[in-house]
Amino acid sequence: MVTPIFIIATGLGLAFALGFIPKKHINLTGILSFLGLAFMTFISGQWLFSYLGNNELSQFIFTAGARPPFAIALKMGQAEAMITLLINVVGLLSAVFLYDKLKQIGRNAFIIYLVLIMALNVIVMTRDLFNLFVFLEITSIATAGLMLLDSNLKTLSAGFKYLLATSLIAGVFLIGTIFIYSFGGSLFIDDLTAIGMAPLKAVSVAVFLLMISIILELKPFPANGWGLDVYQTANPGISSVISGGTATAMLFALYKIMPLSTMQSYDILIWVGLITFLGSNLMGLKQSDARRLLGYSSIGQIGLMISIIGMKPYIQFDIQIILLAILITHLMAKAGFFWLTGIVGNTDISKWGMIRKHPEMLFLMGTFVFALIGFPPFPSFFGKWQLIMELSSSGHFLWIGLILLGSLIEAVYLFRWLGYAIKKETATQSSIDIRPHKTLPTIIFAVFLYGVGYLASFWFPMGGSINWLPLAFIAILFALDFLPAWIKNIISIAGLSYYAYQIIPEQEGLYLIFAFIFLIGGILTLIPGFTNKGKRIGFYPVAMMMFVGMGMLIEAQSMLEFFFGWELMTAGSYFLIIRGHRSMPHALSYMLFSLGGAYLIFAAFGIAFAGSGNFLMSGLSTMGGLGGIAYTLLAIGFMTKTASLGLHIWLPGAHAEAESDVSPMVSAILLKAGVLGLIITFMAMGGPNNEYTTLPYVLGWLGAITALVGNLAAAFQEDAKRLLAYSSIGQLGYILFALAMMTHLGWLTGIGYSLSHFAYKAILFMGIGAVVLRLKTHNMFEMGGMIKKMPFTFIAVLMGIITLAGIPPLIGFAGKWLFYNAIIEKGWYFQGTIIFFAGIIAFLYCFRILYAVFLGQLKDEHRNVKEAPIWYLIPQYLLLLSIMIFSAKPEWIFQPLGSMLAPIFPQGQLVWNEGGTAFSDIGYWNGSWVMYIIGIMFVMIFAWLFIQNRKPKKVKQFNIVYAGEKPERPETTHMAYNMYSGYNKALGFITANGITTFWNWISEHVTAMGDSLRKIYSGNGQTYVFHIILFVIIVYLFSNGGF
Amino acid sequence: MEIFQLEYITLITGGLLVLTGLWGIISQKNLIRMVIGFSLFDTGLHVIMISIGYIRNGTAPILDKAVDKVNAAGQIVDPLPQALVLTAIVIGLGVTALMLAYVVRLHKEKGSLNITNFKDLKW
Amino acid sequence: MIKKLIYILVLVGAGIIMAQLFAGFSGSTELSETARYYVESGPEETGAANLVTAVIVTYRGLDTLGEVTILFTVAAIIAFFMKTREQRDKPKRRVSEILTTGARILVPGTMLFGAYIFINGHLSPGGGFQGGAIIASGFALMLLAFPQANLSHKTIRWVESISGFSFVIIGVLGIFMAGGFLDNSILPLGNFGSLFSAGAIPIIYIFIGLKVGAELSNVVGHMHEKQKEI
Amino acid sequence: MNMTWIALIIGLIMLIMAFAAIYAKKLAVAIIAAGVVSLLASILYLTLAAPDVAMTEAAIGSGLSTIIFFYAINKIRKQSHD
Repeated sequence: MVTPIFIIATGLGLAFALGFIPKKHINLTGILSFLGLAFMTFISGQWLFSYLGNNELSQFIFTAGARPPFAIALKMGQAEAMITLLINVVGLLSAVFLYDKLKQIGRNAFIIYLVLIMALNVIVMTRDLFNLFVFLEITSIATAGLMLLDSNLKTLSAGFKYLLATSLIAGVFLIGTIFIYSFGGSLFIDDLTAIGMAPLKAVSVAVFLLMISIILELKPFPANGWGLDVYQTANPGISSVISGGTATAMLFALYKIMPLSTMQSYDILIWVGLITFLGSNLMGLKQSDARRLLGYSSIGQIGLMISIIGMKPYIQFDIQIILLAILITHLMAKAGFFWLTGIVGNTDISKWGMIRKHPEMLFLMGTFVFALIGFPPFPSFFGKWQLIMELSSSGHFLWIGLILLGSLIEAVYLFRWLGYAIKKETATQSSIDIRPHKTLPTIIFAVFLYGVGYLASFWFPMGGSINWLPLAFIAILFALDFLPAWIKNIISIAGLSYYAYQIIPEQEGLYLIFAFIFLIGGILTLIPGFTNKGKRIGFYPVAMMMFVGMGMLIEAQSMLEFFFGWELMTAGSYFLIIRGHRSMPHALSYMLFSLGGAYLIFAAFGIAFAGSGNFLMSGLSTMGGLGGIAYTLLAIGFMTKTASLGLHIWLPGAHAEAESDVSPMVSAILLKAGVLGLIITFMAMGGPNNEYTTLPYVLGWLGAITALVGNLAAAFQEDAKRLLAYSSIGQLGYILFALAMMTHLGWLTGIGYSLSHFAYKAILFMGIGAVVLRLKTHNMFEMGGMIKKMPFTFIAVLMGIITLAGIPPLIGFAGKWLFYNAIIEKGWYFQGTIIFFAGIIAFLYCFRILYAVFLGQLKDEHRNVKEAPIWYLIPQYLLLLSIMIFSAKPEWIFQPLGSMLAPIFPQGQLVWNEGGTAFSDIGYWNGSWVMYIIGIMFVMIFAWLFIQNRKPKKVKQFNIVYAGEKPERPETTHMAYNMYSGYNKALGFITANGITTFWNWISEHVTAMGDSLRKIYSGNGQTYVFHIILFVIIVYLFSNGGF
Repeated sequence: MEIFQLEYITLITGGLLVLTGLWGIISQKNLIRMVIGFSLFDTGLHVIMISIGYIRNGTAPILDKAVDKVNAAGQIVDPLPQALVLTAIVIGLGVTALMLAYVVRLHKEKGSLNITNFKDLKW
Repeated sequence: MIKKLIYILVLVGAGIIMAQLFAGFSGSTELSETARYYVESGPEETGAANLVTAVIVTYRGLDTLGEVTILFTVAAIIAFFMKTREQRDKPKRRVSEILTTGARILVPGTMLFGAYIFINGHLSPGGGFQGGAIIASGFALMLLAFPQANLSHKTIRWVESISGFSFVIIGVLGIFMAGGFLDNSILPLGNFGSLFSAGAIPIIYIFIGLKVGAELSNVVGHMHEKQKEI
Repeated sequence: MNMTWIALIIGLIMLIMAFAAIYAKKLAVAIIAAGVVSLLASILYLTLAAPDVAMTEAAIGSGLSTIIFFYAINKIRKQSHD
């Protein structure tokens, strides 16, 4: 084993020795520096390896042949080995990234760089307070030097502010150190903790000064203006070292000195950390400079980690592991992100659209964004999971709330940025620097993130049970993205089929239904993808991500797996949605609502863990005293996915603007994940007669109103896909309402609706999607007469509409019949009236879409339109077939469903006789007979109409009868334009965008708050120094409750 | 406890120097004066440190004829803070020199020594 | 004005915190455990009569190494600023005869004095830093007297590198030949109180002296040369 | 007792000099005042039985540091003339 002293000896010896090499041999200098950094990395690596293998005890390394406290001692334990390894890896890779820059500046640059990395290692290893001070100073001086790699006014003034601030902070540390020595007689940290200093006021002040100065080095909000300037102006390679290396070392130093202090000081850390996390992210909202934004994000994340250190006394789980998971993610993602800003070369985030030309760079960026937010499969996901669970068990819900809120705010700006990169048009010429030494480090960290994520799952309870196979499949799909679309489509369908084959047979009960919707539905909706020519870069991996995520919801035994799947699904669907034309804002709002919802679910899981003490899904039914809150959180969380009123504003845009074959995926299938969640929630609440009666009652009303408003809004749309999207809101309102009744019939209806909505919404979106594909417009007034051009599509859509509207004989009618039975049985008459009214309105839009798209006159420019591609028709007709079968034989579906529900709701079941007639308490109904009778009636009426109208009068294209009214704009001549203006006048106020306005108001005010907060960063270095002093005093006052 | 002792006097002097230095840093607009403030702050710190290591009526921690090895422990002052201050002084010089170099360069870029003129980075 | 008042209030706050710290300090009358160890075992372990030297060079050698590194880094950074230096021809500044003559006599003397101080660092007050600083002052004096003096960066750099590198190597030798990194007993401790004693301390101090001298001269030199920059 | 009085007087002068260093009209005066503070500090160190530190402070704090300050303001003066 190489003793860790050689990290210092190598770093310094080499730095000194580089002076021997003549200037012209700069490459030799560079190579030697790399070798040195690599050797340092190797030393920490081998120590880590030895600890992992043998569980050895931490080793102290004595210098000068004397034992501490008389001589300086270093410590190399498992934690130290890990942290130094991380620092050295960042150092090494950043050196690769900076290679051309360092070379250009020359030998001195390499020297200073080596010194910096060496000093960070010592900060981690040393156990001596004064030694810590010396190396803090080295760090700040070396950093101030490396600021000058790009020498201009900005870096100069940032470097000066940095130097001034850190020197002052080091001074504070020094005062603390010398007084500690005075009181404790030693500078050796372990000694000081062991002997325990006298509980004097002065002692606590001295410890406070030590602690606060390390906190200040970590740039707490708001005393961090100097730090932000450095992040913004330093060369990205240096910023990544500061964010990844320096911050890591300082965090470790904080962790190291905390045992000196009292319990009270831990609370200081928590609050300073949380305020930094929130404040920093808030200020990021309005930021448009990429690097400064990353600076805000960095400071925020570090704040979070500070607070986690402070939470140590409240957490039973090993805090080091939680910290490590979050730290590794932050370090790699942030370093990688900073490098990426160096690669892209434009620091205005709205100009990042240029990155699109290099999908692999986009992939890296996506990886970093998702890792920073804490999505699976990255380590921070597991870290945050465990953290929230632990905090919940100890009852610290306020902290949970703040952490989740901060994460959500961070998500706002990171996803906005990602959205710009994926979608925003930019006029700026691409100036992306993809030389290998720039991209290689970035790629390495992105890959590491996935790898460490896999490893990290085993550090946490239940993490090991995650099924990684599907994720490996997604990874392979990413790797195969260069293949043509049809090959990938086959692979995807095959993979999904295999997955379905694996899980579906194992399911029973309601899970089986949803497994079927998610996976078989996934396969069906993938089929239209065969129409795509070319490569369709990035589509298949993310589509698979969504389906796999949903599969995991089904598979999940533990809440961790469920949440893992939920987040995976959210990530995948986000990427699917943002692919659409003009989808940028909708995808963002989708993501934010989803994340907000996910965090509510997360918090509820925390409560469940606190109540039940285990991670299993069954824990949801033993919530403890906070059940009411937890179930409400769960319900709201899941309703963000089902787009209930108030939480629906993301849906119309997201579904309508998505690609033709994506809309059915996100509408027919994805929404059902929310329904599954609601079902799980209601089941956990304990079946029909549970103690939480208010929640279902409120949800019932909400469902009814959602149905009304959704349907009404659908009727007023000009955009065909938007119409369907609003109709989804309405339909999901029915489902919510039905489930909320908490009766057998209600659930039968709700689940039946889920199935039928899956089928007909898939048909409708595929049908209308095919029309949109052919006509290249969404506007119904630009369509018409498609019945002639696309008859097969028309038939499918017609059937879909009939099912939707609940017109006999198709299964939709069965749904209606059940529905009214259930309502009457439950006695929710007012709500029932609303539902009934909503049902009538549904006819309006059903007619509108059918009429405007397929009937009426064919437009001139559409003469050459062809029938929908066969790949669109196949799944539609498959679904249609199933609708037909179940319409004819509803008992085939409702009977087994009923028996599935029987254990939960034993009362009020339907009774089926031999002939397939269902009896409820109120009436009876036979699906087959309805089918026959309606069939006969249809044939008769059709025949009669056919005979009557053998000679219909053809109307010329522009022969419009407008009674003297002159059309102002061309589209007003179309019958379908503003079709229900009369109704709109009467009822439009219901659909007025009050809710959108409300959310806009919130976002505006939060942003404005962040904007006014950041005004404290006046740019004046002197003010920043003043902030530092003030910060010390204020924190002191708070921690002491006065002087 | 009597306040009128050598180490108290120097300790308080050091403390006041630290505050004076801080005052200089936050109240003076001139960059050079800010650096002067910093160096006062530093000097104050060093005075504090040495005061802490002082043992009443002690002699310098050097063993010679007057102070022999055997009785040294009762006679000399604490060598450790002195060693620390030696290090700290040199570090302080390094930082001061670096700050001055920065100031010179900043002045070259903008032709001004007023810190309020260097507000290019904000928010 | 209000701003000034706030500043004063904040400083008063800082003062109160500091006063609370001071209040806990009750003038020490005896050595701490650590210091006692230095006094009792220092002479035996290191052989240095000057305990401050013993602490600096041996027990807290890592700090000293760090400190030397700081100066080294600062010198390197200040050299950064010099990147834009171009011409060296400037109109001669008139330097008085007295100054040049004085310098001719003083400079070598100062340098020697500096060297004397760091060589005797383990015996008497003073050592590498003080000696180095004195050498650098001599150097500054020389620059004052002979502004055109073409100081050889190369020489300085070599001195800097060799002494720094040797420092590290001696430290590493300590791992193999004695009790640990920077242990001075790799050489015989010698006769307590004599010039050739205290193991590697005099050697290390010489290197420190040379290094500090070179680094400070480098800083001074760079700051000086910058005058010629524009 | 003697030493204490000396220290008190030196301390007072140091503080006055420190204020002079901050408020002196001319930068050069300010720098010299700061140098004097250092020099006085080194005397304090001597009274506190710290000859090593005193030497260092004299050589570095009041010596080299002042020289560097002067170089810096010289340089700045040159810059403003151009």
